[in-house]
Order: sequence, then structure tokens, then C-alpha cells
Amino acid sequence: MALDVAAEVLANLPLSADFNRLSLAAPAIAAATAPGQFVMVKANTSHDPLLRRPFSVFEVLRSGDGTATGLTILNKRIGATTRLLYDAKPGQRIACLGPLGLPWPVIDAGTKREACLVAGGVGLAAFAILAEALVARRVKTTLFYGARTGAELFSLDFFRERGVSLVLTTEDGSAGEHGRVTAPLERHLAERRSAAAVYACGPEAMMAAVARMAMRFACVCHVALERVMGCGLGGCYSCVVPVRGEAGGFHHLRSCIAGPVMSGAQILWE
Amino acid sequence: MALDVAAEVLANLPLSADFNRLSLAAPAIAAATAPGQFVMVKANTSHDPLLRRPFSVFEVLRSGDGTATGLTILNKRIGATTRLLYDAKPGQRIACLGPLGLPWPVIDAGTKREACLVAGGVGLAAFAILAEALVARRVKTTLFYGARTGAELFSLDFFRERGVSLVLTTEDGSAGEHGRVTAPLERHLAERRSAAAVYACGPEAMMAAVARMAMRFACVCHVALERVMGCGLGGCYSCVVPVRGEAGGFHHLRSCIAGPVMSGAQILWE
Amino acid sequence: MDLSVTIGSLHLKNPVIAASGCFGYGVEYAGVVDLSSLGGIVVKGLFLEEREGHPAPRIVETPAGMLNAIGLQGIGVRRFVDEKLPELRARNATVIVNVCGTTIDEYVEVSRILSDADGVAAIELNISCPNIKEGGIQFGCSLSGTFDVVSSVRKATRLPIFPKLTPNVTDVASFARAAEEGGADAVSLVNTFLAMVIDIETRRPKISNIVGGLSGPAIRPIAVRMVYECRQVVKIPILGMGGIVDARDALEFMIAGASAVQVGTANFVDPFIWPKLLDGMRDYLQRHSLARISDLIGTVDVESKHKEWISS
Amino acid sequence: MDLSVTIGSLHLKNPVIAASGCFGYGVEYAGVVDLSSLGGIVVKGLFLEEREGHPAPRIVETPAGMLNAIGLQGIGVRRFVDEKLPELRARNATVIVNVCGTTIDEYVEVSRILSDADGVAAIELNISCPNIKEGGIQFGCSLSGTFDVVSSVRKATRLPIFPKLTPNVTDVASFARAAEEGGADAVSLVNTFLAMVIDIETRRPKISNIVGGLSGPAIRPIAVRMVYECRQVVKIPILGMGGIVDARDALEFMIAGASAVQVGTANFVDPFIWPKLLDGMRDYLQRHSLARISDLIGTVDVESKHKEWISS
Ligand SMILES: Cc1cc2nc3c(=O)[nH]c(=O)nc-3n(C[C@H](O)[C@H](O)[C@H](O)COP(=O)(O)OP(=O)(O)OC[C@H]3O[C@@H](n4cnc5c(N)ncnc54)[C@H](O)[C@@H]3O)c2cc1C
Ligand SMILES: Cc1cc2nc3c(=O)[nH]c(=O)nc-3n(C[C@H](O)[C@H](O)[C@H](O)COP(=O)(O)OP(=O)(O)OC[C@H]3O[C@@H](n4cnc5c(N)ncnc54)[C@H](O)[C@@H]3O)c2cc1C
Ligand SMILES: Cc1cc2nc3c(=O)[nH]c(=O)nc-3n(C[C@H](O)[C@H](O)[C@H](O)COP(=O)(O)O)c2cc1C
Ligand SMILES: Cc1cc2nc3c(=O)[nH]c(=O)nc-3n(C[C@H](O)[C@H](O)[C@H](O)COP(=O)(O)O)c2cc1C
Ligand code: FES
Ligand code: FES
Repeated sequence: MALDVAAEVLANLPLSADFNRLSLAAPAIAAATAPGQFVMVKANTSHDPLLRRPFSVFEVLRSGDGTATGLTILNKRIGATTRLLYDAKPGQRIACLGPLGLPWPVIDAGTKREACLVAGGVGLAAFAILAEALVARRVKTTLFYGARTGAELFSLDFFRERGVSLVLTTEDGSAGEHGRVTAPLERHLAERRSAAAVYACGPEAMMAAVARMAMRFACVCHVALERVMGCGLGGCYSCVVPVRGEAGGFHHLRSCIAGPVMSGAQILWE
Repeated sequence: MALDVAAEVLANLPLSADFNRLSLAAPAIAAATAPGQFVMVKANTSHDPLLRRPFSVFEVLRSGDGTATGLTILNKRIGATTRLLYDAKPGQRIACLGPLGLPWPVIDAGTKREACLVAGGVGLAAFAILAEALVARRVKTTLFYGARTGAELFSLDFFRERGVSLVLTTEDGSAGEHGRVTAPLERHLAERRSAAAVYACGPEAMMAAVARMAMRFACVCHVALERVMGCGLGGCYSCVVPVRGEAGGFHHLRSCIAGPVMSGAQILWE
Repeated sequence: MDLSVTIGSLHLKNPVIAASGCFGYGVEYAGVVDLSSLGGIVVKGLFLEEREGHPAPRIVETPAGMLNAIGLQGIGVRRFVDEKLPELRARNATVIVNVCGTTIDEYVEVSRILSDADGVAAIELNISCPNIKEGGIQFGCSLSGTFDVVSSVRKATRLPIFPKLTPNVTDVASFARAAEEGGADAVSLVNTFLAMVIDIETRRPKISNIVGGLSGPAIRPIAVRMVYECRQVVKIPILGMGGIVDARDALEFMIAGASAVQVGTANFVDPFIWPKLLDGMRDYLQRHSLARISDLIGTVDVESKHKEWISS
Repeated sequence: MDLSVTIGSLHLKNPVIAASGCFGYGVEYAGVVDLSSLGGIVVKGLFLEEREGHPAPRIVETPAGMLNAIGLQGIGVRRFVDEKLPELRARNATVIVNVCGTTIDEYVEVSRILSDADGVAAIELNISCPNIKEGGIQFGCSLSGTFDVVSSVRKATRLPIFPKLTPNVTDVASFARAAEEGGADAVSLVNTFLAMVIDIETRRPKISNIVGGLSGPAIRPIAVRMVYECRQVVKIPILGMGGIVDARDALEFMIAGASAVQVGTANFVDPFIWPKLLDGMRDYLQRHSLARISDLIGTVDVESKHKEWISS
């Protein structure tokens, strides 16, 4: 069940000129969050901007004894609300509704099974909690993470410390492999085939490419969609995604309640 | 000429649950401000609230050598923008356009001439700079100042230190004379008659009563009006006040440019 | 304190209703609000058949408002009756169904199916959706079309019918009158304002349907005026809406002439808004020593001279 | 970079014009902006005679907008010609006069007086003010009224005439066409939306005239849609307005089909907006490697398939 909390900003860590990591005191939401779920956030009290905005729960913050104390958001500044989140000051309150949406299905560590997480840019935000869950189940986990430039590869230590293998790419070649994250992923999947369960979050074109590639190699593939969302609760029908109908044709599913995590094979990519 | 400054909040002093004194770094505006002038302020960058709001320049802040460094606003919280001003944090920027409007005419210290400043509530804001100007000209000055309650009588020391005599009233009798400020004023004017130049700012009904009283005692009377103002520059015609026409009838004058200080006798009070 | 209101033969426990298209089929919100605590729920617009609606993007935010062109995606009236109505009934929701059609026959047929179903309290006739080409708004923009749809459905059902009017007309009150003459029990107003947002970088409209409907606080003052105008002209009750975000806004519509209000966009911003609206209304009644909210309806005072001046 | 645009026979150095009623008679703003730097200035609406307008309160703020009912307070056309025009001429302002009337004869007479004066670049015919009972909007809400006012004034003056249309109609494009047929050189749109705000504590309207006109960012998406609709129907240029607050908004109107834009409410918020608008336009042209702003007019692309998805 979704909760609405006027969450206090605990900390705001700038990561670059466009990215920051915001810590919010929303313990009840954090405690209930499963990997891949999101919150709907409103950073102002006036009517401009009006609607909430969706954000993945990046990390769950915990006290020494493991109790959830809050959550973080990995925020990329692109418009009105993301600017307010970038500029947020500790002590300020931010309305936070969640946890929302269907979580990632977390695979078990079967024989030779492994998880490939594929993150493009701020899509990384969908993976920290998933990685923890996979590692807790002792699933061999690799993060394929692409960004525009080396300075925009964040939280690498978080994943390294948890034993996740990292494969990095940048579009400008300033760190990791030069090019797109799909290149090393393809080499990897070609080798492991159906042993790999693929999880992708990032730009639409990347997710479409990953979903197609996964199909080609007969891998299970889930994607976490990022559509414009008006409500996050299934009320507005803004966030729809076309999926294959049973008898051909298509249906529009609401990605806020039938997602954001969906099967890559189910979606009618452009 | 009016200037627009993104003024930094230097300090925000809460005076009560509803009143505060906000110091803004707007040296150029402050330096140009004459007694009774105002600024148009916008405390947010979104479109809600949309318009600026008018505020008297309360004090001019000066450095040791007398250079203007900023100005203060005496703010009473009643709605959207006044709430933002009440909650403003040092370092924040507030758009401040001014100085605007016609100033108080400052009388000279002629034989037996004296100034009676009549403030109701937040109307006090129009008088600090006027008092300084009068005192600089050695005009005998009395401030008649009424509020709802003693805790809402502010900045008394400011006036005392400059040699202004204070006559205080409160509606609940918790300080000064019990009742309205017009009562001691009437006794005073009855005695001094035309020797007194009356300056009034406060609730409309108070200003109307003072203006009529001044007429009765043949005193010069100026009032500083507080009408809803959309622009402060004569562009919108929202701030009009009905004044006597020459051949009877009335005209609507824009109180932002033909005021806010106007002759009490000129106005067609309700 | 009595918050109940009467809309024709329909008695509502309070005047706060979820607006169509902004509350799914109601069941989506069962987890965040007790559906029986609302005066009513208007479910998403339904045609006879399923519809997939327009491609995304379907919404874009605007200053203090939003534009939508969902295109009336819906499961069709029969699936609604089979799949959603039982749960709504079980939850004791007062269900009003927003009925769509591309022809008068379709309006009639959908209404008939709903009349036969168990648990529908009233029908809201959507003759005002700006986002579909066929039907709907064609009727809503013509006085005779409005009359024809209403009077045809009138003959087919005993359920209260509330035509929902479009604000995209010169004289909305004449449409309220046409609806009244057609036999409507009340009118709902307003639906959204036809509007457009262009992305200047791509020079393309920001939503796939090119134009969409504007809702939210931005439109509230226009909607209040329309409720006020209709109140002067028709006798049937008005369900007022457009940009209501708090109890004060709801009361403003009632004072302007609405017997009940609907809340759409604000539910997206705050799905927990419903008890807050009711608390705010109770608080107002108390402060003003009023026993019944219905005593407020249409009481706007346009006669008293204005106390012109504000006070310090 | 060429910001100039052509409205019929009128050549403007740039497409940014101060909207009527939001810039006084222009002279009020001579201290904050170089009047000759604007594409044009539409002065406050003028009748033949002086008018005192409505009592205060005349405005009230609304979400991302404002309501006004000034009631066309003005000094009358003759005093304008005598007292204001010389200064505007001296300052090299491109002066467009917003002409009001309660009868067609009055429109004609005011226009004739302006034609004889020195320094008037064009006439904007205000047939759309929602705040006065007599005249004006009566013409603006009737196709034949619109045609009659325009064609009558057409016969009386050689000045370019721009009827200003009301958005409070079902089909604004038909009014643009009536204006075009009457001989208009361009149409201005939109004027304000009829609206109302009620103080729930006193239950009285917040402005003395009961209803007023809504302007500001709130209305922008509706206004853009109307400009787009009219662009499909008429050949004469459109002066677009409604809620423009920055260069992006101005460009949106031009892409929708406006040849020039007017800015009203935003000037109240920021009287120093004018150079910012022009700088923003230049910046856009540069980023998009466009030589002339006029190449943007009406270039909205409603054909390309939408790239549905947003990217991270
Ligand atoms: C399930 C989900 C999880 C997300 N997680 C993250 C995250 O962890 N970190 C992060 O930085 N971003 C995330 N996003 C994207 C984020 O929601 C948008 O960047 C944000 O809504 C933009 O808001 P804005 O006010 O700054 O931009 P605006 O000024 O509103 O618009 C700028 C652009 O953002 C797009 N946009 C506007 N509203 C939405 C919306 N409601 N949903 C998606 N896109 C929108 C618009 O199409 C426009 O092109 C997520 C989106 C979804 C759907
Ligand atoms: C020349 C002048 C000087 C003023 N000086 C001061 C001062 O020094 N300190 C101070 O606290 N107040 C002063 N005021 C009053 C102050 O402008 C209003 O309190 C303020 O505009 C309210 O804004 P808000 O957003 O908080 O209220 P809103 O939420 O906008 O409205 C609350 C109430 O305030 C009234 N109001 C709204 N806009 C205005 C407006 N533009 N002008 C006047 N009233 C309005 C409305 O009628 C409404 O009843 C002055 C007003 C004028 C005209
Ligand atoms: C996303 C969305 C979908 C809507 N769908 C419908 C609908 O199916 N049927 C209908 O009559 N109105 C529909 N409306 C209009 C609303 O019911 C309401 O009339 C309008 O939004 C104004 O109210 P508001 O400002 O409170 O949202 C929709 C509005 C929105 C925002
Ligand atoms: C206070 C005010 C006064 C106005 N007076 C006039 C007028 O005299 N004549 C006219 O044609 N339009 C008048 N308008 C309408 C504006 O010119 C413009 O059409 C409208 O405000 C929409 O533009 P905006 O949103 O940029 O303000 C007035 C608008 C406002 C806000
Ligand atoms: S975001 Fe509203 S239905 Fe999905
Ligand atoms: S405030 Fe705009 S004219 Fe006075």
C-alpha cells in the first residue's frame, strides 16, 4: 500500500553539474520498497510545477541494526522538478508517495544462472537495491553501465563492495570501453546465452536494443520503463506502453501499475 | 528610475507569529529610496504566485560611512507571497523592483510646525524613513501607533532613539492606551490644529477617519494607500483610487504612480 | 454537520465526487481511500467496445495545469459491468458511469446495459471529450445534438442522467438549458479546454493527438464563471468541477451554484485528498455556523457593494 | 540574424509587441525600456470619450494567471492624440492603438481620428473586451457583428486594422475568417477568458465587476491552440498572445502560426522582459541555424510520428 510522506531532506550530495543524490527521511516507504519500485515526488507546494514526478528508489538507507531510515534518489536535472531536487536543501520537505509499481523479479542462484544488469545513464537508479537482493541470494551479478562520460559514472564503489562485476562504457571514451553499453553486453550474452537473466533500465533505444538482443540469445529480459507519469497509481492512463495482444494487435498497458518493470519480449518496441 | 534587483536575503528576523523584518541586499534601490516609496517583490520563480507584491521600504540599511547597503521590509503574513517572505532564508534571492511611487512630502521645521505620524498595524512600515527625514530637519515628530496587541508594536526603539515621541494604543489594552489610535490623535489635533501635519498609513477605515479628522482641524494630511497592485508602474490600472474631479464627479487615479502617498482631502473615501 | 446533498433523485452522503478519467475505474484507488467515503465516483468514460486510446505521449504539464489526450482508452461497458462493478458494489461506492458514444444509438445502448446492471447510481453523458474525432463533442457543441442525446437516453433509462458539458462554447448556459429540456437530472461541468503545447526544439506538438484537454487549477476561474452562468439559467442541479485542489475551491464552486463537485487533476497530485476535502468543508461550516452544506449552494452575493479597500 | 516580420503593409523590426491594457499608453514605461526597441506598442483601449472604468478591486490573482475587470478606463482618443502621441512619436515607438466602441459609428469615428493623427502605425479593433456590457464583445461574439465592424472601419481608414478576437467562442477560426472577409490586415488573438473568483468568506466576487478576464500563463495552451486553428483557416497574419512569459513561449506562438506576438501580463511581473525576449529569440535562431525569424511562422510539424518514449 502506498504511503504519502512529507519527507525531510537529510542530505543532498551533488555528483556533477547535472546529477545529485538526495537522501529523504521516508522510513516507512523505504522499509516497504522492493527492487525496481518507484516513488512519486513533489518538491514544491505551489501549483507550478503541478504534478508529481516519478523516481526510482535508488538506495534504502538503514541504521546500524538494519532498520530502514530513509531512501535516496539519483536525480538527473532536466526540467522543473529535477531542478528543485538538485537545489534541495537539508531540512526542506519533499512530498514522497510510494512505494509504487511492480518490482524486478529477483532470480535465484541456480546452476550457472547469472544476472546481467544493464544501466544507461540515470537508469542506474533502478539497480542498487536489485543488486543487493541478487547478491543476498548469491547470484553472480554483472553491471553493464554506460554513460556519456567518465565523470557521469556514479556509485561504482557501491556495486564493487557488494561483489558485483562492473563493465563500464562511455560515449566519449573517457572511462571504460569507448562506445555503447550494448557492445560488451552482446559479447557477454553471446557466450552465456540463456544462462543470463537480463535486467535493463536506461534510454528507450537502449532498452529496445537490449530486449531484442536478449531475445536473440534466448535470455529472459526485464526492462524498467520510464514513461511520463501523471499519477503513478493507475488513475490517469498517461503512462501506457503498447504490448502484444494475445490474438495479434496490441494493448495499452499502464506502466505505473503493470510496470515499470515489464518483460522486454512483451513490449511492442517502435 | 526603477531598478530590478535579484536581492539576496541578508537576514530574516521573526517579530511574532505573523510579522517579520526582512533585510535585502538591494543597495542601489535603497540609495535611491525617498520616504514613503515602495518596492514590488516576487519571492518565487514559478508562476504560482504569479505577480509581484508591493511593500513599503521600511528602513534603509547603511554601512559605517553611511553608504546604503540594503533595505528592510516589515512583512505581515496574510497570503501566498507574504508567507514566502516570512519563511525566507538568508542567501535566498528575492526579486525587488523599485523605488516606486510618490514619496511623502517632508515638511520643514517652521515656527510651531510639527509632524504627526499615524500608523495602524503594518502601516508602520511607511514611517521609519520619514521619521529620519523629519528628524534630520529638526521637525518635532510624534508617532501615533496602534496595533491589535502589545506584542505587535514593533521597532519602538528605532523611533525613540531618533527622538520621536510615541503615543501607543492597542485594541486589547495590553500596551499603551486601550482602543484606537484615532482617540489620542484627536485630542492632540484638537490642541495643535493646523500646526500639525498629519501622515497616515494603516487600514483603510483608519486612514479615512484620520483624513476627515485632519480636515476638521484644518491640518494638512497625507495618506499612504495600500491598494491591490498588479504592476506598480502605471501599466495595469488595477490600483485606482477615486478622487474628486474639478467639476464635481470623480476620477480614478492610479495609486502606484499618483501615489501611494496622496492628499487625504483629495480622496473620495467611501 | 450535514454534508449530504441531493442531485435529483440521487442522495449523496457528501458533495465530493471523483471526476471521470482521473480515478480509473475506482478500484485502482481502493488501497489509498475508502471508496464508500466519497459522495460518488465517476468512472472512466466507457463506450460499448474496448478502445486502446491514443499513443503516448498523452499528457503534458502546463502552468498550473495539464493537457491530456488519452483518447478514452477503456474496457468497454460489458467488461466494466462484469469485472469492475462487483468490486465497486462490494466496497459500497456510489458509482456514476461516464458514458461515451460515437452515435446516439451507442449512448442509448451503453446506458441501457448500465441500467440493467446492479450498482450504478447514475449516468454521466460524456458529450464533451475534446480528444476524439468521432461523436462525443460533436453532440456537445450543438444545442440540438445535446438535446437529442439526452432525450434519447432519457427514454432508455430510469437512472439519473447528467450530461457533461464542454466549456469550449460561446454560451455554456444555453447548453445547460438544452440538456434540461432534454430531460437531464443535472449537468456536469466543465470538461477540459481544448489546448495545445508545442515543443519548440522539435516544432512538434508535445502530445501525440496534437491537441488535448486542459485541466487543473489554471482553468478554475473560467469553470467557476460557467457554473455561475448556468445556475442563473437552469433549475436542475449542477455538478461543478475544474481545478479544485482543496476545500476552499470546492466551496467556491458550491457558492457559485454547484450542488456537488468533482475533483480530477488534484487526485493525481494528492491521492489522499478526499478526507482533507471533507474535513475542510466541515471546518468551514463550523466557522460559519452553518448546519448544512446544501445551504451554501448558489449563495454568491453579487449585490452588496464592494468594500473597496483592503486593510492592513 | 533577422528578427523583422511583416504584418500586411506594416514592417516591424521584431515580432515582440506590448499588449493592450498591459503597458499603459507606453509613456509610463519609457523609464524602464527603450520604446523604440519593441516591435510595437499597443496602447490601452480608447473610446471616443474619457471613461473612469470599474471601481476597485479590479484584479485578482489566480493559479498562474490573473483576472481583470478594469472596465476600459481611458482618456479618450482626442486626449490620447494630443497628450500621449507626441511623446510616443518622439521616442520612435511603433504605435498601435486599441480602438473600442459601443456602436459601429464609434469604432469608425475613433479610427478616423487616429488616421488623421500623426504617428499611428495601425489600429487594433477591440471587439473582445469581456468587461464591459455595451458594445465590444457583442460584436466579437457574432460573426456578422465582427464582419460589420471590420468592414465599416475598413472604409474609414487606410491604416492597417487588426481586429482582436475573443477566445470565448466555440469556433474562433470562423471569427478570424469573418474578420478577413471584412478586410482586416491581420487578427490579434486572444483577448482574455471570461472568468470569476469568489471569496468564500464573504461569498462575494473578488472583483467589483463580478466577472473579469483571465490572462497569464494559465491560458497559454488554449491560446496556442486557437492561433494554430486560425492559421489553418485564414491567410492574413496573426498576432498571437496569451500567457507569454519568455522567448520560448513567444516562439511557440510563432511556430503555431503567429507572425508576431504580444505580451501582456508578463510585463507586470517583469517590466525588463523586453530585451530578454529578443535575446532569447536570437539565441534560438543561432542554435537552430536559422537566418530569419519569419521562417519559423506556422512551421509546426503535425505529421511526423512521435518518438514516443523519453530517454534517460
Ligand atoms: C518509473 C520511473 C522512474 C524514474 N526514475 C528516475 C530516477 O531515478 N532519476 C531520474 O533522474 N529520473 C527518473 N525518471 C525520470 C523523471 O521522472 C523525469 O526526469 C522527471 O519527471 C522530469 O521532471 P522535470 O519536472 O524535471 O521535467 P519537466 O520540466 O517536466 O520536463 C522535462 C522533460 O521530462 C519529461 N517528463 C516530464 N514529466 C515526466 C514524468 N512524469 N515522467 C517521465 N518523464 C517526464 C518531459 O517529457 C520533458 O521532455 C523516472 C521516470 C519513471 C517513469
Ligand atoms: C504601496 C503598498 C505598500 C505596502 N506595504 C506593505 C508593507 O510594508 N508590509 C506588508 O506586510 N504589507 C504591505 N502592503 C500590503 C501587501 O502588498 C499585501 O499584504 C500583499 O500583497 C499580500 O500578498 P500575499 O501574496 O501574501 O496575499 P494574497 O494571497 O495574494 O492575498 C491575500 C489578501 O491580500 C490582498 N492583496 C493581494 N494582492 C495584493 C496587492 N498586490 N496589493 C495589496 N493587497 C493585495 C488580497 O486582496 C487578499 O485579500 C502594501 C501594499 C501597498 C499597495
Ligand atoms: C487524464 C484525464 C482524463 C480524463 N478523462 C475523462 C473521461 O474519460 N471522461 C470525462 O467526461 N472527462 C474526463 N476528463 C475530464 C475530467 O473529468 C474533468 O472534467 C476535468 O479534468 C476538469 O477537472 P479537474 O481540473 O479537476 O481535473 C479527464 C481529465 C483528465 C485530466
Ligand atoms: C489588466 C489588463 C488590461 C487589459 N486591457 C485590455 C484592453 O484595454 N484592450 C484589449 O484589447 N485587451 C486588454 N487586455 C488583454 C491583453 O491585451 C491580452 O489580450 C491578454 O491579457 C492575454 O495576454 P497575456 O496573457 O500576455 O496578458 C488587458 C489585459 C489585462 C491583464
Ligand atoms: S501514471 Fe497515471 S495511470 Fe500510470
Ligand atoms: S499597479 Fe498597475 S497601474 Fe498601478
